[in-house]
Order: sequence, then C-alpha cells, then structure tokens
Amino acid sequence: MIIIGWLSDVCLLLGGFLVLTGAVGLLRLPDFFTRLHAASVTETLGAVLLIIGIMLDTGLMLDTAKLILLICVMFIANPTITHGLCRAAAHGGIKPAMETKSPMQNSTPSDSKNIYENQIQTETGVSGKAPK
Amino acid sequence: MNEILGHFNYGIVILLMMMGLYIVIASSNLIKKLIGISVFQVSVFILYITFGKITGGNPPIIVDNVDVYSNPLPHVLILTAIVVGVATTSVGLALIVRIREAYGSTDEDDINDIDKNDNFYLKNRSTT
Amino acid sequence: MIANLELVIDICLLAFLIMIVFASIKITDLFAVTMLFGIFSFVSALLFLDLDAVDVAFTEAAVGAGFTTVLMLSALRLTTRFENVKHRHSLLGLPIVILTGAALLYGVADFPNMGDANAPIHHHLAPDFIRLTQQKIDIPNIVTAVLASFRGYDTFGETVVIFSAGAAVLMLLGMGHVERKQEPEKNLILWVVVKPMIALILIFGLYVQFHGDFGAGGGFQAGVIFASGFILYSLVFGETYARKVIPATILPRLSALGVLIYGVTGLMSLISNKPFLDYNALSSNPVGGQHLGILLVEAGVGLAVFSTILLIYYSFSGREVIHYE
Amino acid sequence: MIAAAIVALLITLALTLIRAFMGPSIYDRILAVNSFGTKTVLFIVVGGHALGWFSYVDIALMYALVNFIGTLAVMRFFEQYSPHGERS
Repeated sequence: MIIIGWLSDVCLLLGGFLVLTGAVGLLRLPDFFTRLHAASVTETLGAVLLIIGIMLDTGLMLDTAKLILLICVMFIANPTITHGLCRAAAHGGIKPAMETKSPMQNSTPSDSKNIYENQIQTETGVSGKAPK
Repeated sequence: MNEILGHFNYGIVILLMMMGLYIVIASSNLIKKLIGISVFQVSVFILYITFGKITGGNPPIIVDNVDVYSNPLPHVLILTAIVVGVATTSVGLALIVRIREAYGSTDEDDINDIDKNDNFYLKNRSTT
Repeated sequence: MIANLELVIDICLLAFLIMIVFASIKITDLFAVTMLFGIFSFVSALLFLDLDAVDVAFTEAAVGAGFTTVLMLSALRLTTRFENVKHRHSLLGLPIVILTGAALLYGVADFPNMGDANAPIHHHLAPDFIRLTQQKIDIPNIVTAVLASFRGYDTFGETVVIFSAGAAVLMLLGMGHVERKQEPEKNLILWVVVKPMIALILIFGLYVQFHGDFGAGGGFQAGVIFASGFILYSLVFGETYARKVIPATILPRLSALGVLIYGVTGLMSLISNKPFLDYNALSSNPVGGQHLGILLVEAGVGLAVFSTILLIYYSFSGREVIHYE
Repeated sequence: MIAAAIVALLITLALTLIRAFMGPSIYDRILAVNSFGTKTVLFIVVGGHALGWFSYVDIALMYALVNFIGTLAVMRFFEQYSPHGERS
C-alpha cells in the first residue's frame, strides 16, 4: 500500500514537471515547429503520468475504467492534432527559423534571424511580437 | 480581509461585465460586439453561481453522509440560460451573415454610411 | 486546507478570465478572438466546477467551448476576418463603462459574503427543493429533479425557445447547397483516428442522456454532445457524406418531435385530472411516475437540442461565401 | 504531492495563456489553445481528485472530446478560409 502511495507521488511529480517543462518550451522556443515539438511530446507523456498518478491514488473502482478511457483518448487525440497542425502550418507557408541553405552548410545566426523576421512580417493582423 | 475575499468574486464579475460592455460599445465590428455580449452573459452566469455556493458545501447531488448542499436553484436557471444563450447567439450570427451579404461589410460604421448614401425610404420621404 | 485550495483556484481562474478578455479587446484578428473566447468558456466552466455547479460546468463546456466556437468560426468563414481598428469609439465607451461599473460596485457592497450559509438565498425554496427531491422524486441529482419536474414549465419554455431559434436560423440562412462546396482534403491519419472517436462520442452522449438522473448530465448536454459527433464527421469527411448520414430535411421534423414529446408528456397528466406536467399521473406509483416523466422529458429535450444544433450547423456551413471586391 | 501538481498545472495554464496572447502566427495560437485545453483536462482530473468534485472523470472526458473537436474545427475552417482570408 505504501509503495503504491510512493509510486503515485512520483508519477504526479514527474507529470507535473513534464507539463511545466512543455509550457516553458512553448513560451521560449524560437519558432512554431519547435514550440509544437515542445508542447506535444512532453504534454502527451506528462498527461499520462498525471492520470496514472491519480489512478493509483483512487484505487480500483468504476472511475479507473473511465480514466483508462481518458488516457486512450488523450494518447490518440494529442498526436493527431499535432500532426494536423504541423501539416496545416507547412501548407500555410510557415518556415522553420533555423532553415539551412543546404544539408551540408549551416546557416549563420544572422541569416536565421532574417528569415524569422520575414515570416513575422508576412503574417498580417497579428498584434504579438517575436520572443527575444 | 475576510470582507475583501468574500466580495472578491463580485468585484471581478463586475470588471468582466464592464469589459464585455466596453467591447460592445467601443468596437464597431458586429461579430466582436456579439463576442462582447457573450462575455457579459458569462459574467452574469458566474455571478449567479457565486450566489449559490456555500463554503464547505457539496454539489447538489444526493450522496450518503452529506448534509450541506450548495443551492441547486441558480444551477438550474443558468443551465437553461446557457443553452438559450447559444440559441440567441446563433440567431445573431445568422443575422450578421445576412447583413454581410446585403452590405458587403460587417462594420457598423460602414453600414451606416451605405445607408445614408442610398436609402430608398429616406429619398422617397424627402420627395413627397 | 481544502477550502484554501478552492479559494486559490478560484482567484487564479478569475485572473485568467480577466487576462483573456483584456487580450481579446486588444487583438483585431477575429479568428484569434474567437479562439480566445473558446478558452474563456473553458476557464469559466472550470470556475463553475470549483463553485460546486457540476451540471452547469458540463453544459458550459459542451455548449460554450464546443459548439459556440464552431458556430462563430463558420460564421467568420462567411464574413470578414479582421476588425477595422479605425472605427473604434474608445472615448465614448470608457466613461460609460467606468460610471456603470462604479454604480454596480456600490450596489454589490451590501451583498453577503461569498459562501455564507446564512445568506437569504439559501433560506427560501432551496431547502424545500432538496427535501422534496429526496421524498417525492427519489433521484440523486437535485438539479435534474428541479429542472425536469419542479420547474418543468420553465424547461418546456426553454425547449420551445431553442426550437424557434432553429426555425429562425433556417428562415434566415436556409439549408444550403452542398454540391458546390469545397470538400476537405483526404487525410488518412485523421480518417483512421476520427472513426472510433465518433463512436466514442455517440456512446458518451447516450451515457450522459441516461445517466443524468444519477450524475452530472441530462438532455441539454447529451443533445449537444450527440450533435458534436456528427459535426466532427462533417468536418473530417466533408459535408456531402455527413448529409447522407443525416439528411438535413429530417432535422426540423426531429426538432419538432422533441418538443412534441415534451408537450405530450405534459398533456398525459391532464387526462387523469392532474395539472399540466404533473408526472405523478403517469404511473400508479407516484415515484415511478416521476421517474418515467423525467426520462420522457429529458428524451424530448435531448432530441430537440440535438436536431436544432445540427440544423444550425448545417445552415451555416452549407452557405456559399459571397466575395466582394 | 497533489497540491504541488495543482500548482504546477496552474503555472502551466498561465504560461500557455501568454503564448496564446502573443501569437505571433495564427498557428501558434491554435497550438496554445489546444494545449490549454489538454491542461484543463489534467487540471480537472488532479483538482477533482484533490477537492472531491462530483463525477469529475465524466467532465474531464467530455473536455477532452470537446477540445479535440474544437481544434479540428479551427484547423478546418482556417484551411477553408485562408485563400481569400488576407483581404481585410
């Protein structure tokens, strides 16, 4: 019993940490695709860990089945949305910030900055600004 | 301190309500006005639900060993109000779509200008 | 400790609400504002949960965050996306808003504290409802009991309002033409994922419909969830297929049928010389009659809400976009 | 531990909200809104367990479904809209 309690605590802490990391990544990373990566990957694992932590804490009852269903839904829905969003953004003309000119040659930092600023300017009607 | 925390929700609700009202007055776009009205509406819902809350109370679903339930009456009123709210919002949006098709704009000022320039009824009234 | 946690969550959520509305005043892209409004509904539903209103949170999440967002987006497709910033009357708005707010704040000062068990609202009607639900209706969910039985007249009125809103939208926009519409591109991953998801949504809708007596839920929520399943189908597979699954022409009839089920349930009690919508007459056992009546009434509400919501969605999404130069 | 998870989730919600306000592109906003929805579901599960909200799992399940539908709808309508969407 005590071991299950410990396990639940560990799951909750780890899940909370992962979700928090994902949010920091969502806020700090330079362009859309990296943000997508940060949000989706950590979120899927963090969500599952948090829910498993709660499941271990409640014990076996009807809610456990529903929580397993919830894990299934989130485990399927999150990657699907990520895929669709990535595809839509690629079609919609969003370019990665660190685009290389050729596979062999890395772009200089100033280049990537220019590309990024161009991308910001093409988006009209947006009141936000690029993070530093 | 207790007094401030007890009235905190009411104050925020009024702030939200006034922000909704501000959107309705300040923006001339009809869809944004509708969003302002919806914000106003939701803040009224929050006000009602705040009235129904009892500290340490339980949701109004009867369970063994529980005596204190929060007030169910505001919940019922707001439940139906939400669904009616979405019905009226949809009628408003349908009207806006028709206005856009007739005038080519969803901006209130533009629509007023078009109305002033060629209003059939106004012209008729001035000639007779 | 638990009460403190509730208070902390309450304050944080209210702060989120203020932030969201403030941002949506500033942003001129109506697409973004609509999405922020979706978040607004989500957060307010969380707040309702925190304030013990389980059923209201359920409804607000299904209706406000789900359907209203879809509806506003489909209306934006037919109108313009950006707000004209030059046409803002900020100077007119600010003093009016500040004056009204000050007057309301003055009025609020007399209110009892939040969560005060001795407030006048908790002494009239509410204790009776809680007691009578246990005695006469015998279902756990007091909100459903009050909604469907004690205040059945009200709910009948609401159902008629929803029906007439559907009729008004139908008159304003019509059913729409499907064949000329742009269909979504084929996306295999979405197709595979969405099929079981739709099944899950429909089953969940049925669960909410029939579990409404025991937990959160009921006809209003179930109708919206059920309609969301079909809206999802139409979003992913295209309107043409969706209209083959549920033809648009039967929706107004289903909607009227829902209202009719409610009304006839009420009329049944008139036959045995009881008042309108008195379910005790439906069965020899009064409690059994109440159960049967609530079941029928919720079914009527669910049917009416489902078909009206889907009808409104079809009307908006089936309409052709007119381009102005 | 549950209190810690709740606090972490509240901070996460705030950070996601900031990204939704900043943009800069519409896709960033869609991402932030979707991610906000997911975190709301987690918040309901964790908070509901800690505070004993009634039938919180049903509500969390419905939030997850609504979030999925809403995000798909946003993507679909934006895709339909964008060819002529840049006219103001």
